[in-house]
Amino acid sequence: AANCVKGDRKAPFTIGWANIYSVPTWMKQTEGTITAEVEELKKTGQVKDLMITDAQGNAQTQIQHIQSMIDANVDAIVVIAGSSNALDRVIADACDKGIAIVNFDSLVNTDKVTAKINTDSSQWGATAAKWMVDQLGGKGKIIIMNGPAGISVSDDRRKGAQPVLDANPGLQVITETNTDYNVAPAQEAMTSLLFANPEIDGVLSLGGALSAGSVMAFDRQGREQVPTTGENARQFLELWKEKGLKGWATMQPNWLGAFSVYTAVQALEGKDVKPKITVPLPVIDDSNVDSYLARADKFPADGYIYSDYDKALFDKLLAQ
Amino acid sequence: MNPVSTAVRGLFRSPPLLTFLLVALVWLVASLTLRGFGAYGHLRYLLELSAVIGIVAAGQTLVIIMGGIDLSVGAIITVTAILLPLISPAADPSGIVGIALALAIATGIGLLNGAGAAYLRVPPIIMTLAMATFLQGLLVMVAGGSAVSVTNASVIWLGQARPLGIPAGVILWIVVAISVLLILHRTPMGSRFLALGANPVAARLSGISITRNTLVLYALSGFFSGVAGILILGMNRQGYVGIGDPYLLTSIAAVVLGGTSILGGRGTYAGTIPGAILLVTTTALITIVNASPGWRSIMFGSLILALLLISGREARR
Amino acid sequence: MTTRSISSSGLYRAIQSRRNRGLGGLYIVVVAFLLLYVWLFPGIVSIGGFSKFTQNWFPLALVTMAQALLMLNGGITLSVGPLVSLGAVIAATSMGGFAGTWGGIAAVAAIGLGIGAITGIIVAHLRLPAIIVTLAGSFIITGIALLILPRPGGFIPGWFSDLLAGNTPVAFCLLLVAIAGWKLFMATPAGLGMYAAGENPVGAFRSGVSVERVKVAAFAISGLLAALAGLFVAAQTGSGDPLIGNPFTLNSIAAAVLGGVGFLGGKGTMRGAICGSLLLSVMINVMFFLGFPPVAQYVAQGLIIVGAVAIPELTAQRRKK
Amino acid sequence: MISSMPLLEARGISKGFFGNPVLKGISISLQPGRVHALLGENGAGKSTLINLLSGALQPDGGEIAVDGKAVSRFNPGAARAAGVAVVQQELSLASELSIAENVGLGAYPRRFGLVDYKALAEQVKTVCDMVGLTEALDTPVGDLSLGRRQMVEIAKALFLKPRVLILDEPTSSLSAHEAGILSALILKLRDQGIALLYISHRLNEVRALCSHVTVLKDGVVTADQPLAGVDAEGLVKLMVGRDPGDLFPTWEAVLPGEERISVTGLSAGMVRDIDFSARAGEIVGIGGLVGQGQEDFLLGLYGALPGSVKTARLCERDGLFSDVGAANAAGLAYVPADRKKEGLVLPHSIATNLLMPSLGKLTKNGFRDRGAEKNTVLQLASRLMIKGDTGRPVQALSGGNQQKVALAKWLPLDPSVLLLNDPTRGVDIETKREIYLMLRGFAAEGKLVILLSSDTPELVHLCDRVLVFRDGRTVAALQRAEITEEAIVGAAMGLTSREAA
Ligand SMILES: Nc1ncnc2c1ncn2[C@@H]1O[C@H](COP(=O)(O)OP(=O)(O)OP(=O)(O)O)[C@@H](O)[C@H]1O
Ligand SMILES: Nc1ncnc2c1ncn2[C@@H]1O[C@H](COP(=O)(O)OP(=O)(O)OP(=O)(O)O)[C@@H](O)[C@H]1O
Ligand SMILES: [Mg+2]
Ligand SMILES: [Mg+2]
Repeated sequence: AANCVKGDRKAPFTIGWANIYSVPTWMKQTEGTITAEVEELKKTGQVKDLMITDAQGNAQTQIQHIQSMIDANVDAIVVIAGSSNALDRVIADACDKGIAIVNFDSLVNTDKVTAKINTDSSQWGATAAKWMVDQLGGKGKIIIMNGPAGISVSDDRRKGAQPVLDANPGLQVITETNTDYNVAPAQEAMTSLLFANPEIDGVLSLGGALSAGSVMAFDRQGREQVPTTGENARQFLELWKEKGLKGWATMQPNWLGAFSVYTAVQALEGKDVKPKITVPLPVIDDSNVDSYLARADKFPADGYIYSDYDKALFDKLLAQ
Repeated sequence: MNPVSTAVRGLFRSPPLLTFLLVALVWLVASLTLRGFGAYGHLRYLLELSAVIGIVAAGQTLVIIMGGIDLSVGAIITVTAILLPLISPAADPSGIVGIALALAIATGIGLLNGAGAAYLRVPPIIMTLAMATFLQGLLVMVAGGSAVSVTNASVIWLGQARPLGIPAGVILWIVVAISVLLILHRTPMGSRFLALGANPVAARLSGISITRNTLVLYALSGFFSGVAGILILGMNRQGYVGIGDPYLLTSIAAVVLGGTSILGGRGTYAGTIPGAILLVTTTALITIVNASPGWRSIMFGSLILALLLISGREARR
Repeated sequence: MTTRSISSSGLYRAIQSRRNRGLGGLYIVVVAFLLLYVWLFPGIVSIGGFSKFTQNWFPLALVTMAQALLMLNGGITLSVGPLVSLGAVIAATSMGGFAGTWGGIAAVAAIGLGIGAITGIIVAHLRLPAIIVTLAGSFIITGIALLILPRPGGFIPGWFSDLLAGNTPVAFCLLLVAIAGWKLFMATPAGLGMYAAGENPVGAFRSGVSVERVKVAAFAISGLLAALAGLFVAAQTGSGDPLIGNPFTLNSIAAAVLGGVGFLGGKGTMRGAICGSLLLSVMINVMFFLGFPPVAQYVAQGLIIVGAVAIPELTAQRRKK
Repeated sequence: MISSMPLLEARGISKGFFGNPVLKGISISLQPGRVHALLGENGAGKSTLINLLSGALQPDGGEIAVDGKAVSRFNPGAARAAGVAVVQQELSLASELSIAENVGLGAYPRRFGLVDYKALAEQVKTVCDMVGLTEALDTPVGDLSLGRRQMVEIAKALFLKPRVLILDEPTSSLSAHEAGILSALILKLRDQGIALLYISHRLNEVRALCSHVTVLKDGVVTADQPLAGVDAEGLVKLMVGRDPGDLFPTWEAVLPGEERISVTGLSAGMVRDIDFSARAGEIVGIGGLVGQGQEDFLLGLYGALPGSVKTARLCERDGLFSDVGAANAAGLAYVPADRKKEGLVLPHSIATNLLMPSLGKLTKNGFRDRGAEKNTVLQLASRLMIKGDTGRPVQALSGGNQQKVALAKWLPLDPSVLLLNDPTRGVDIETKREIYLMLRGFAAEGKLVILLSSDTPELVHLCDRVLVFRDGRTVAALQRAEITEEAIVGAAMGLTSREAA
């Protein structure tokens, strides 16, 4: 049977969703896929209840929430970690109690979980950097935009890019920034960099709304757009089309949430679940960006246009 | 003592002037040493960014002068930026109605803060913190917490236009600055704020109503946060949750850097203006420097401390 | 006119019981929440349940003490959060390596005391406003934490984690020790001098209290408490994280003010502040067990915080009339 | 008199603030077993001199000597070590700490490094008994009235078992009874061989207690001589440099006018069920021991303390005022006793303070009218002889001058009812005369003045009638002919009791 799952837990199950912060749009959308999935599973009688907590960005509070979920003896806990290490002990405790733990997006360190589900952050950085090398023919000056300092995800993506940069010394990194994954601070930082650097050949943006902020900075300062990497943020994809820039994007699918719930229930029902499930990163480029934009209306203006998903996809991912 | 040295001394005893001099000095040194820093476009952009902080800090200055503090400015900015596109009626092409509605909401929130502080006797820090939490909840509910791109013509104009080469946001800031300075130093209301901040008991026994002035002040703070929210919305074309967060601490920092006492009763908006510019400039400087995030953070903190050493001495006992 | 009814030997106790004045409302609210919690989750009265609950409250209680201490002395600090992070980071990097567990503890304590004292010296002797010095300090301390540990990681010996954050109420006992330490401090001339200097620095100076030294001491102790909170967080999580402490800054201020500590110095009590932190902590658990969705959590949190201050205030006023 | 070795001396000491000299080469020497008076007008520099003698300020020139030896760095610690204790004019207490903790501050008895509360209680009890403080020792000082806090301040000085005791206007907020206790205490301490320096604007006290006087004027010593043979008028002459007139004005009782205040069953704070009425043109005195509800009575009338009445008619309005603004609008003004906490905004300028109540009146198109404001400030400053630049912060003024500002600020509103809570506290004799004249002038103009005073002679010489409070009620209502110090003190102590009118 799957990791952690023990005892006679019978359907319908109670699921705890320990969110770190529910307010950002990516989180809202992710929570949408979770509640939708739970509705589906309620219909089939597999799930009884979904308990949602919101730690308001405080890892310490998240520990408290997970402890409460253990106290309430939920059957499964689905969690995005507020810190890659901080939750290790409380999650191990939950695992020891036989609760199915499915951890996605921002991962914990401990292996005492039922499953960790994520895309490969390192590969994210590497692929983006490779694309940049190809675009610039291995030569040019680039700026790297990182997420906040001290966060594993932003660090992993950056580290993933490093070997590629090392292998291509022609690509010169002028400078790097760290900002929150938000448009306004990214735009501010990029604008200052634009004034300081008359020559910029590419922007290696490592996620979120950073790319949109960068493109807007170029646009407002009347600078010619340069090749820019990014994610499936609707705003970035729209700007990409509108400004006709050379773009590349990938996706951290919001349905990782739904998939995690699905996985938890599978594990509780006695299925064998692999402890580490890597969801492949799609590539969005000029060839398929239109197909994403065609569905843009269904997503919030500051949201992420994620790909479709269904049970078949989930089963395939579980079986891989 | 000769008049010149007296004048020079007076200048060094005036925190606002001193802070202005600091800004000028930092700009001068930076533009001589850093490529691209002194470009007109760059300075203009820095002023534009400062305008947002400056406008938020307008309300914050008044509130702090009266001995309070407003921790809900960030949340009010976000609420305004997210609600405005939703409530701008399509029938009004100018967009003025939407702006008026949004400002009314922002002012209303401020008024609620004031009512909590005045009638329920909740310390302002608690009241406004709770209000910020409350508004977060509201945002999660409204529109699923996500934004809509702005189509309101006036808002876009405000964020993008440059009449006579000066960004509209900066012009707005000038208007706000003049109004606040007038309120603070040329109307009875401003003197009442100062008196209440320095000694509420004496002020009350002199016939100055704590209740009424508290209401007015927090409403004003809400209003200015709303104005800033609209300006940010125009500059970004789109609001999102968290757009106002960076302005909470920066607004307070701008006020204190400008020489206003956090304990109330002493200070002026004339100091907050260079305080805001100084903060933005420092951030921009640190952005350009190529260093690891840890070192950048250390440099930023040290720079603020160093500037404070020059401008922020408190009077000796 | 009152007559002197207190025998001289009972003076300390009499003073202490007077200091509960005005806190009755808060006590009632906190006890109500605790009872509600027990009713919702009876498991709390077991050793394990109690241990876990108090462990989650403990770091907030410590940073609230760190904050209240300064507020009582007429200051404030915006760098408690980063100090917690730095404490955790130093613990997680030193314990596994050169210093060993005890060396790590000593390092955390020394750094907390040192940074606190330096801040205090800057504030007291250069006469700069505490709020902005500690704001600048928060950036510097965060930077140092990021340099030491650029991303979450490090190592804490398992036995140490189990000792502090296992299934025993060690954390609660440590809190009792901290409170006892505070009581002791407040029974020293320096402690009372700190209180007096907070409210009336000129008067205290004229009474022979060395106001500057007291302020530096307050900052140093406050830094120590914050860093030790970081040490505990490291033990509880088994690792260090350069950002984990950030939310503590605002929460510590909120807890202290909730507990009746004023901004102007010399007003309020440590017991009130600790109660405030307990309310903030138990509120989270109670809302969970009541099954509140996130929207309601935000809204209820706002209302509870306002209510906990407003209701006692309003009833006191009604009674006065 | 055989002069023995002085315990504490100032030798040619100078001090200025921001370049303005306040003391220019002052010398004074305090001998054991002598009560030394220090006199001077408001702002003469008395408190400044005391701050130098107690180490709270450092002199710009000259030196301080202890037992004949100059001390190089004389800070509060050194002063304490030398046995110098000061009762400050500006209270140095912490209101959240108890009486015992305040009294012992800076000199706690210790045991194992901790404050020894048992010993503290005993030692504090001794000094509290000496000054007649009967409150429980655990009472927070913030709960005490101004007068009681002053007694705590005195106890605090005694706690140090001083060799030199300096008292800066210790009686300015004390009732006659408390002042009596203090006088006896001072004489006792003198007989024990302590050197005392005594500052007061109440000259009869000075004559009763002191044997030597130093007078300050314009920063220099104008007299340093034994007091024997100098009468009160002589003292005043030493201070102001010319012959004094009568302190109290003579006046003819005028027929009181229409009724301005009439309340029945007023309860507010510690005041219970008071019936009271007063007419235009009267000065009604309020007396009694300190803290018997007099202040709450004024605050209740002023709308600053929530209260209840059976019936109330205040300046042609029914009911109590709901807030101070309404009371001001109806023509009431209030001058509080604690000018620092309740009367003034200390860090703000003299001008700002003077303008505070009338800000709303001096406007043009909604903006402040600078010209009108300037005129008003000039007028007020000259009327109350507030000297110097009105742009200075009011905290830089001497205590007496601060009091003048607290009173003067109301004049532009031209109030018809003045509620005065000890308005001459700490005011020098010249200004007192000025204020007394002004008060009688107000009455003559048809204003109603309600004068709460701890200085019984004021009540005797100024008032048309006097109410005496005890325990929140009026215990005596004395008419003009019946007002004597004995009658007031007697009623206050509960010796005689007469029905209130
Ligand atoms: N924010 C506050 N904090 C503490 N005490 C307050 C506060 N506001 C008012 N008070 C107290 O409330 C009472 C009345 O206050 P105040 O005089 O300001 O109200 P008001 O003038 O009646 O207001 P309004 O004119 O709006 O009715 C006083 O006891 C005052 O000390
Ligand atoms: N901290 C200060 N800053 C500036 N000026 C001051 C300060 N303290 C006192 N002064 C000035 O020094 C002079 C002497 O003041 P001081 O308080 O010694 O007078 P005083 O004789 O005690 O008067 P009073 O009888 O009114 O108490 C005054 O003119 C006062 O304005
Ligand atoms: Mg004086
Ligand atoms: Mg009212």
